Order: sequence, then structure tokens, then C-alpha cells
Amino acid sequence: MTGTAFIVGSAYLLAAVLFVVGLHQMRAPSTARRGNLVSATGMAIAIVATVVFALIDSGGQLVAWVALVLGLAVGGAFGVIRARTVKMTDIPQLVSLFNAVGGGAAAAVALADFVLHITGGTLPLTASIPIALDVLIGSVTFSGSLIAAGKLQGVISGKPITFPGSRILNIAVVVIALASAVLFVFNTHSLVLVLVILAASLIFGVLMVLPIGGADAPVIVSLLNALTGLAVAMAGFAIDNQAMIIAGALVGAAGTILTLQMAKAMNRSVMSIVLGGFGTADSSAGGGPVDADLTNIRQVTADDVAIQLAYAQHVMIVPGYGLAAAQAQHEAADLAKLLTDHGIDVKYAIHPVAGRMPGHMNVLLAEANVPYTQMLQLDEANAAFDTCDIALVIGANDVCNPDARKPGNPVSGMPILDVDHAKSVVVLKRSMSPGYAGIGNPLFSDPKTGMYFADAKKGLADVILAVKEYVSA
Amino acid sequence: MTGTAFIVGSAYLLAAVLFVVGLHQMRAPSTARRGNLVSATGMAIAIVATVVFALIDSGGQLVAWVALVLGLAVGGAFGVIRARTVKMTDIPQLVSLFNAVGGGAAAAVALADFVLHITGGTLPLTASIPIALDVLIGSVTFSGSLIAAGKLQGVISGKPITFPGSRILNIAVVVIALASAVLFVFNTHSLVLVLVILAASLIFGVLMVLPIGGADAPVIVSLLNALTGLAVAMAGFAIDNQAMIIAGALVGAAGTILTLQMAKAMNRSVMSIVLGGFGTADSSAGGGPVDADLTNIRQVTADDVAIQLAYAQHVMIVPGYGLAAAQAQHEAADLAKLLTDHGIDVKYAIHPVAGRMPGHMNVLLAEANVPYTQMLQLDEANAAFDTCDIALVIGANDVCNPDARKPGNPVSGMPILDVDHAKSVVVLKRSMSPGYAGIGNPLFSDPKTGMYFADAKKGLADVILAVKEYVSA
Amino acid sequence: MIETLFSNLAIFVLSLLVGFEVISKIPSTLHTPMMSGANAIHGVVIAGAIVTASLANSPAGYILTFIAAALAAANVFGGYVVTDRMLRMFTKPTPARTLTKEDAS
Amino acid sequence: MIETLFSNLAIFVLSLLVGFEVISKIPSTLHTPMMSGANAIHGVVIAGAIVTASLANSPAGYILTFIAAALAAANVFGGYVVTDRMLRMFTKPTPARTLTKEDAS
Ligand SMILES: NC(=O)c1ccc[n+]([C@@H]2O[C@H](COP(=O)([O-])OP(=O)(O)OC[C@H]3O[C@@H](n4cnc5c(N)ncnc54)[C@H](OP(=O)(O)O)[C@@H]3O)[C@@H](O)[C@H]2O)c1
Ligand SMILES: NC(=O)c1ccc[n+]([C@@H]2O[C@H](COP(=O)([O-])OP(=O)(O)OC[C@H]3O[C@@H](n4cnc5c(N)ncnc54)[C@H](OP(=O)(O)O)[C@@H]3O)[C@@H](O)[C@H]2O)c1
Repeated sequence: MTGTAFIVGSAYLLAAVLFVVGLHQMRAPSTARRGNLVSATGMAIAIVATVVFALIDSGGQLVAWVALVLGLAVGGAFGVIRARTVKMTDIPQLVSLFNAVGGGAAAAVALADFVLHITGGTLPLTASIPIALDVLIGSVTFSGSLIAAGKLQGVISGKPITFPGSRILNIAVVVIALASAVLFVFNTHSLVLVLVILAASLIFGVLMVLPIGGADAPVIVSLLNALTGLAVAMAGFAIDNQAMIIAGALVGAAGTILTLQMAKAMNRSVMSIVLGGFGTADSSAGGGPVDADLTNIRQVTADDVAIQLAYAQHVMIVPGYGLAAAQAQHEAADLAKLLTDHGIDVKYAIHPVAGRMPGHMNVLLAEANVPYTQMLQLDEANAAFDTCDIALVIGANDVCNPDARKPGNPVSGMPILDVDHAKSVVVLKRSMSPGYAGIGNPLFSDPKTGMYFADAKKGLADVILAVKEYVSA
Repeated sequence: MTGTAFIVGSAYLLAAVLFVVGLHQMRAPSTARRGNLVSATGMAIAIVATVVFALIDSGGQLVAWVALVLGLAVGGAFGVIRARTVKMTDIPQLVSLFNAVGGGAAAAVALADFVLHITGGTLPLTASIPIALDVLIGSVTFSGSLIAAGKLQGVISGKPITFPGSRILNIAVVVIALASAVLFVFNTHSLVLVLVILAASLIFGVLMVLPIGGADAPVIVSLLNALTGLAVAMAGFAIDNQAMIIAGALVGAAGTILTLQMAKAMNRSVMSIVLGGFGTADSSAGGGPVDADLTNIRQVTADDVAIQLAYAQHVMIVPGYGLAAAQAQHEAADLAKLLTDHGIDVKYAIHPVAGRMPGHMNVLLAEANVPYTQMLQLDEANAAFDTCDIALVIGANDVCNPDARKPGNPVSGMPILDVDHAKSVVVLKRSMSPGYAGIGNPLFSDPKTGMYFADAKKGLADVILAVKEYVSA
Repeated sequence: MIETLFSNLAIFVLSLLVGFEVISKIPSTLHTPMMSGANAIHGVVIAGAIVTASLANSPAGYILTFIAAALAAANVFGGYVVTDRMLRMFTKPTPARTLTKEDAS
Repeated sequence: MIETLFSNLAIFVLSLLVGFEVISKIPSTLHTPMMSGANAIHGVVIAGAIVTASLANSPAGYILTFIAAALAAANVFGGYVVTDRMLRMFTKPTPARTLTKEDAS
């Protein structure tokens, strides 16, 4: 190790500290943004140190540097533009896409290292093992994340996709990938082996994610995120780069914990999700509509809702998947603003899995300028329902299904929002169709509940108009 | 690095993982004991690996090994015997004592490394800097922790000890220690310099802790604990031992955070405690007794207390420093047991700083077989006082002083136990003397409060006798 | 060689520990931005792309450099920008905004 | 030399990070045992005493070996034993003891 290498190493350590401090600060909403900037500063330091070291230490070919700069420009521009323009409802698939490219980049780095030595001496185990692992994991996350992104985007069906023999094909692909990886470790000049690992891993990534239901996709994306971290760490081992080892391991471990927490928040186990992809039937996913029985239902109109809201003191808005699907977050925020200006106390009750992925509803509402102090988490919200005059449920269903308190149904045991504790309830959805869990909701036939059938966006707009009349009157 | 070194290094890494897992598990009462065992397992692995490596790698002199075994036997026996026989009320000083020896050992290791090279070539900076730092920090924690232990034990006065010119002496000693350390780094053969660092650091440790009040000692012990961790890490750098670097840094960092949390729980800042030692007057510490005004006081007898307890439904015991001082934890637990057996609900309201150091009261009650589920922390306890028929305050004063809610006095802003929310209150203490903060307590003259003047141990015994009559009757 | 391996292994294991510990109980409010933020951090693979460029000496190497650079840049720049965009939206209520120490710094 | 220094430095810094992160909010219930448990961990200085023994070759070295060994042994053995003694006393109520997963393992 030269003096330069020592300085670069120290810069990497500094970057690592900043990554950790950044992640640490991202735990609380008030410091989260600063945390991300701290992390980005660490990244800038790591990049500059690497460039300086690469120039001093090896120099390199001009054409390679041109390829680098071109690549950075193309990829960077693509990333920044997508990041700037993405609709907040589409965040899950963008995260998955960025995860895919990370895995792909890690695999490409390992491949380049392989190409470099293809004519030279045999690589030592300390390089060949990480190269093999990197190509394996990197390719799986690349193709797997792309499929997950496709599912979330709706390009690929969100339904679990299975076909006869898929399980056997899966096993075969895994065996081929692993076997060729082992062979490669002792035979580091074989291009064929590398290509086989690459192909088998890419196919495996696709096969792994295809059978997973769209609603489970966020957990898989988080898991693949952790795996990309590991792939990057392996790439770091292959080319002896500490920044990649540290940051990769950090994300690998942090991502694993985050995955477990997400799965727990969704009342699912990671195992059952992944194995679900291998043929285990998932009883709770999908589920056909229950018979719509409108006899016990009290229907209300926009005007009814408006009058109730205008004369309430405490209003709780309960947003669900339907609000996200309808992109009605701005309308919800506008309504809340209108009521707040009129002196009414309005809060949001946010279930951890309301929305398209855990925490997504908070992002959507934040986009609509809802301060995070108004977003009540499960426990706070449940403490507040008792004193709430009207709970306005917008496109939510399972997260406020009182049957979760009873055993023997798909939502049993899931922590729910105690919407039925509010003095009165209005549910805004398009029909009596069930939600994700595919079961009926006794809340809808509760005498104190009024059903307001409409699309969330349209329905809220109508309520806003109606409220304005009462407020200005 | 040889193959053996690699295996030893891996064993050290495993030990490090176990230390971290152990510390992690120590966060919750239910897993804490297992965590300590996990950590001890890590220690065993590190020790075995070191012995094996030392035997293979260098062999060494027989007499040195004999010295080692003798030392281990003597020190180990001393440590285990003290650990087994210490009274739980004396835990703070024992922890301080064990911390002192750790710092001393770290300094001794560095000194031995110095002795080894005194005749050979000049030590490189990568060894001389850590040696100097290790001797410095290790000696400070050695003598400082001994003084703190003496204060806690009562061998040395718990009052802040200062004398004219102490501040100048302090500065002089620090300057001498640092200057000789710097000189030593570039002059690694000088025995004189090493002895000067050693002497100056030992003196500084004494001077640093002497002026600190006994009640602040726990925070200083915790701080010195963190410093010992750093000293051990420095020793690890000096002799290139990764287990010591990892574990030392771990304890250094974890101890720092723990110190900050402890200080916060005590409503003190670490800075003010340490600087307090350098002459800043500490207005809240000590404090003479306020005039005992018995006119507004309702005195009660053991019998009065017993009858109230026997006919209550919910009883809250509020233990304080006086209970620890009187070693009355067993009597308190016996009384609680008696009442519980009689169908009365009894809980303990434990303030974070009730006792001799943060968390100490929990240890004392645990010793008396009180299950930790009955020990309510501040928030839980305060939620429970509203429905509590009688709060029995035993040797506590400041932690339930309602004046903390008002500004402008020594306890202002300190979170307190809302004892005054209970239906009725009994305070067991020896007199109207104030507590640590030295101020009067309006709770005592509250009409619903009965003052029961007695030593905690004796007074509780009398109450137990009296309760037995009502219960058996 | 074995020295480097050990050092890298130690770094790897300790970083895993840091990663496990840094994510303790996070409020679900922040699950989405947190995931995106972690995602951006593994964009450090861009360092690998730079090293690859400095060593590449064949057409295959140049192509892989380009691919690695493009993919890594999308990951790192896109990741940080989108995370920032999300987090920028998390605000405290403006009227009740009091000047706390945090805001001042 | 510089290789070792870097590796040790990286190990040191990462361990500091782990240490900072592992102690997040601890209930004050456990402050005393936690401090004692951390105290026991720095008893790892006993490894230093062993290394010292294997290298010592002078009377001063032997004496320092003895001192280091005695002090370190008191720290490590005493520390773990007293921490265990404290934590052993933290029990759940015996009557209400239900067989949870934790207890079973
Ligand atoms: N957030 C996550 O990370 C995540 C991931 C996987 C699974 N899940 C699961 O998804 C469920 C989430 O619960 P949830 O209560 O938010 O949603 P939900 O139970 O899936 O119900 C959503 C409701 O929104 C209505 N809706 C759909 N589009 C709408 C539109 N444009 N306008 C108005 N309403 C519309 C639907 O009824 P209509 O068709 O009648 O309008 C539906 O009943 C839970 O079961 C959870 O476990 C969540
Ligand atoms: N725990 C810590 O880590 C720590 C450290 C530093 C400072 N402090 C400070 O110490 C105070 C602790 O509050 P606290 O309410 O527990 O204690 P306190 O306010 O110091 O009061 C203790 C009371 O116990 C009584 N007492 C003493 N010996 C007794 C005996 N043998 N029998 C019966 N009563 C006896 C004393 O009154 P009589 O003389 O009338 O009996 C005294 O008023 C706080 O101000 C805290 O900030 C705590």
C-alpha cells in the first residue's frame, strides 16, 4: 500500500462515516433530508478520491476514460431526469429501477475485472470467489428488480405469474448458476463459464420475481436492494476497493433489517413472500370480489359529506390504496386545508401499509404539502379516533376492517386503524368491491357509516365544492 | 501476516461480533443476561485465540508465562470474589474499581511494549503515538477511577474537594503530561519521559475526580469507562492486536453514548460535571437543610400507614436514595409481597435517578426478587398515579418534588414522578431534611400527605408487622 | 495478499454490524425514503466503474466501462436526487414553525 | 507497515461506529448493568497481557506482565461475574410466566 493508497483509504473511511451518519439521521423526519445530503457528501468524497487515485496510480487509456465519461453522462442524465420527473405514485418502480442498474453495474465491474485477467495469470481465490458471487448476485438483482419494476408499473401483470414446471425450471437454473460459479472459481480463464453464470443468474432473477404478487413487490424490491449492496461489496473485494466493501456491506445489512421491518409492517413474512414465488399458494393475495350486498348500506352524497364535515370539530382522514391509485392526495390535502382554515381540526390516520409500499402514503401526502406532524401513525391515530367526530375513509379498506380483530380470516391479527371508534364514518370508494385481502368489511354496513361511491379524485373534488358553499355561507 | 495470524484475526472478528450481539441484547431486560453470556463467550474465544497464537508465534520465556499465570490467578480470584460478595448497594464503586484495573492493565501493556524496545531501534510513529496515548489515558482512568470508587465507598469524602491553587496545579499537570508525551513520540528510548507521563497522568486523574461531588460520580465513572475503552484500543494499536482495537473502540463509543444518556437522565450535562470539577461552583449539589417547619405537617404512625395500605386497591411504592442508603429493598419487597398476597395491586414507580446511580434502584429491587414487570418507568408510573389509592414514598424526595414543575429552583425542569396525583400519599423518611437538591418539598405539607418519620428499614419492618395484624384479622 | 484479505474481511464484517445497528426501529413514515436512500448508497459502485476505466485495455473492457459507468451513474445520481425530492416534501407545519436549534443550524 | 496501519485504523473507525449505533435508547432500568457489561468488554486487554507475556524478556517485562495480567484478570472475570449477578436478578414474575419463544430458546 502506497502513501496515496493510504490517503485514498482514509477518504473512503470518511465517506463511510458520512454514509452511516446520513443513514442515522434518516431515521427521523426532521433530520432525514440533511441525512441524505450528508450521505451524498460522503459519495462525492469517495468519487473524487477514486478519480484522483486512478489518475495517479494507473493512468489508463484515453478511450476508456472517454467511455467512462460518456457512460456517466448518459446514465447520470437518465437518472436525474427520471428522479426529477417521476410522479410520486410511481416511486416504488423507480426505486426498483435504480436498484436494478446498481446490480447491473456491480456485475459489469466484476466482468471487466475478469476480462482484464483473461489472458494473464490465474486469478487467486480471493479474487475469483468475489467475482463469481458478484456476477451471480448482481445479475439476479438486475433482472429481478427490472421485473419487479415492471410489475409495479403495470407493464407486467401484478398477478403472480406461474406456469407448469416453473418450479423445476427454477431449481435447474439455480443449480446451473451455482455449479458454473464453482467451476469458474478454479478455472478463471473460461469465458463460457462466465457467460453461463451470467445467463443463468439473469434468468433466475426473472423466474424469482414473476410469481410474486404485485402487492408483495415492495418487500422483494427491498430484499433485492439489500442483495445489490452485497453484490457491490463483492465487487469491492474483487478490485480491492474499501469504499465499495464498506458501503455495500452497510446497505446489505441495513437493507436486510429494513426488509424485515417492512414485511412485518405488512403482516407478511419475507420467507412466505419469496417461497410464495416458488409455488406455495398465497391464500390472502388477490381474492375475488365478495357479493355486493347493498341492502344494509346507507349511501350518502357529496353534499351530505360536506355538511357533516363543515359542522365537525375533529376530522380524521384515513387514506388508503385507492387514494394512491386515484392520485387524489392533492384533493385530500385541499379539502383538509379548506376545513382547517375554517377552524376545524383535521388529522390524517396513516396505516403503515396504506398505499403502494410501506411509508408510501406519507410520501404522497408530503408531496401535497401535508406537514408530517399532521400524519398520525397507527398508535397515535387510534388514540385519537375516540374523540373524532367524523372519519373520512378515502380508498382504504383492509386497513380499517374490524374483522382483523377476529380470528380466521385473511386480515386476522393485522393491526388496524380503529375507524369504527369515531362518532361517524364516511367511506369514499367506487363500489362495494373488496380490497387487497378480498374480504368484506363490516364497517361499511355499520349504522354510523355512510358510503359515498365515487372515484377518490372526482369524489373529493365534489366534496370540496360542496364544503365551499357551507363555509362561505 | 501468516496463516496463523489470519485464523487468529478471524477468531477476533468472531469475538467482536459476539461483543456487539451481546451489547445489543443487553438493551432489554428479558435478553440482557443472555447478552452478557454471549459477550463472555466472545471474550473466551479472544483469549484462547491469543494464547494459541502467542505459543505458536513467539513461544516466550517460561518465567514470563509463570508471571502471567500468577497474575491471572491473583487478579481473577480477586475479581471473582469481589464480584460474588459485593453488596448490591456497593455496585457503583465496584464497577469503578474494575474500570480502574482495566485502565491500569492497558497502561502496563504499553509500558511493557516500551520496555521491550528500549534497547532496540527507535519505535515508528505508529507505535510510539499509541503507546504515549495509552499510558496517558490508561493512567488517568486508573487513578481517577480509584478516587471515584473511594468517593462512592465513602473512604474519600463525597463532597467536592478543592484547595487554593488547584486549578493552576491541574493545568500544570496536564501541560506536563502532554508535553512529555509529545517529546516521547520522537524519543522512544527515554525512560524518564515515560515515567513523567505516567506520574503526571496519575496525578491528573486524582485531581480531576477529587473536586467532583459524590452524587455526580456515576457519570464520571461512566466517562472513565469509555476512556478505558480508548486506552485499550491504543494498546491494541501499539501491539497490533485487533481484538483490543475493536473491543476498545466499541466500549469507547458505547460508553460515551451511555455517559451522555446517564447525564441526561440525571438532568446534568457531562460538561458541567467535569468542568464543575475545575472550580465552577455547583449550586445544586450539597445544600444545607431547610428550616424544618412541622406546623403544616400531618404525622402518621406505622399503624396508620398499615391500615391505609391494607384497605387500598392500588398501591404505588416510590423508592428513592434513602431506601438504597438504608438498604431497605428487601423490606420494601416483603411489604409488597404481603400486600399482593392479600389481593392488593402493588407497583413500583422508579425514577431514572432514584438511587445511587442511574438504573441502580432497579438492580436493588431485582435483588429483592421484584419482577421487572412490576417496576414502572417514569412515563408508565405517571400514567398510573391517577388511579392509585396510596403512594408510599420511601426515602425519596427530589424525584417527587412538585416544585420541579415551577421555574427558578435547583430541580426545575427535572422530570418527576407525579406522586401528588395519587389519592393519598405517605412519605417515609427520617426527618424533614431535604434531599440531594437541598430544597424543601411542598408534597410533604400537602393535606393528603402523611409523614411517617423513621429509618426506612426499621420503619418498613414496623409497617409489615402492623399490616400482618390487619391481614390476618 | 492474505493481509489485504484479512483487512478487507474485517472491514466487511464490521460494516455489516454497523448496517444492522444503524437501522433500529424506524418509523414506517420513512420506510420509502429510507429504502431509496440506502439504494443511493450502493451507487458507490461508481467507484468501481472509475477503477474499471483506469485499468481497461481492450474493446470489451471499454464497453464494460461504459455499461458500468452508465448504470452506476443512474443509480447514484438518480438515487440521491429522488430521495432528496421525497424528503424535501416532509415539512413541519409552516404557521407553527418555531425557531428550534435544528432549524437554526 | 502502512498497510497494517490503514487496516487497524479502518477497524478502529468502524468499531467506533458500531459502538455508537449499538447503544441507542436504552431504558434507564438497565443503565447500571449495561455500564458494567461494557466495562467487562474492555477487559479484552487481557489479550494484551498474554501477548506481553509471550514477548517479555527482562525482569521489568516480567513484572509488567504480572501487573497487566492481574489487573486485566480482575477486570474481565470480575466484570462478567458481577454483571451476570445483577442481570440474573432481573426476572419476570414467576406466576405469570408464560412460555414465550424467547424462553423456549
Ligand atoms: N402498502 C403496502 O406496502 C402493501 C403492500 C402489499 C400489500 N398491501 C396490502 O394492501 C392492503 C392495503 O389496505 P388499504 O386499506 O390501503 O387498501 P385495500 O384494502 O386494498 O382497499 C383499497 C380500496 O380502495 C378502493 N379504490 C381503488 N381505487 C379507487 C379509486 N380510484 N377511487 C376510490 N377508491 C378506490 C377499492 O375499492 P373500490 O374498487 O370499490 O373503489 C379498495 O377497496 C392491505 O391488505 C395490505 O396488507 C399493502
Ligand atoms: N441516582 C443517581 O444517579 C444520582 C446521581 C447524582 C445525583 N442524583 C440526585 O439525587 C437525587 C435523587 O432523588 P431521590 O428522591 O432519590 O433522593 P433525595 O432527593 O436525595 O432524597 C433522599 C431522601 O432520603 C431520606 N433518607 C436518607 N437516608 C434515609 C434512611 N436511612 N431512611 C429513610 N430515609 C432516608 C433523606 O431524608 P431524611 O434525611 O429526612 O431521612 C432524603 O430526603 C436527585 O436530586 C438526583 O438528581 C442522583
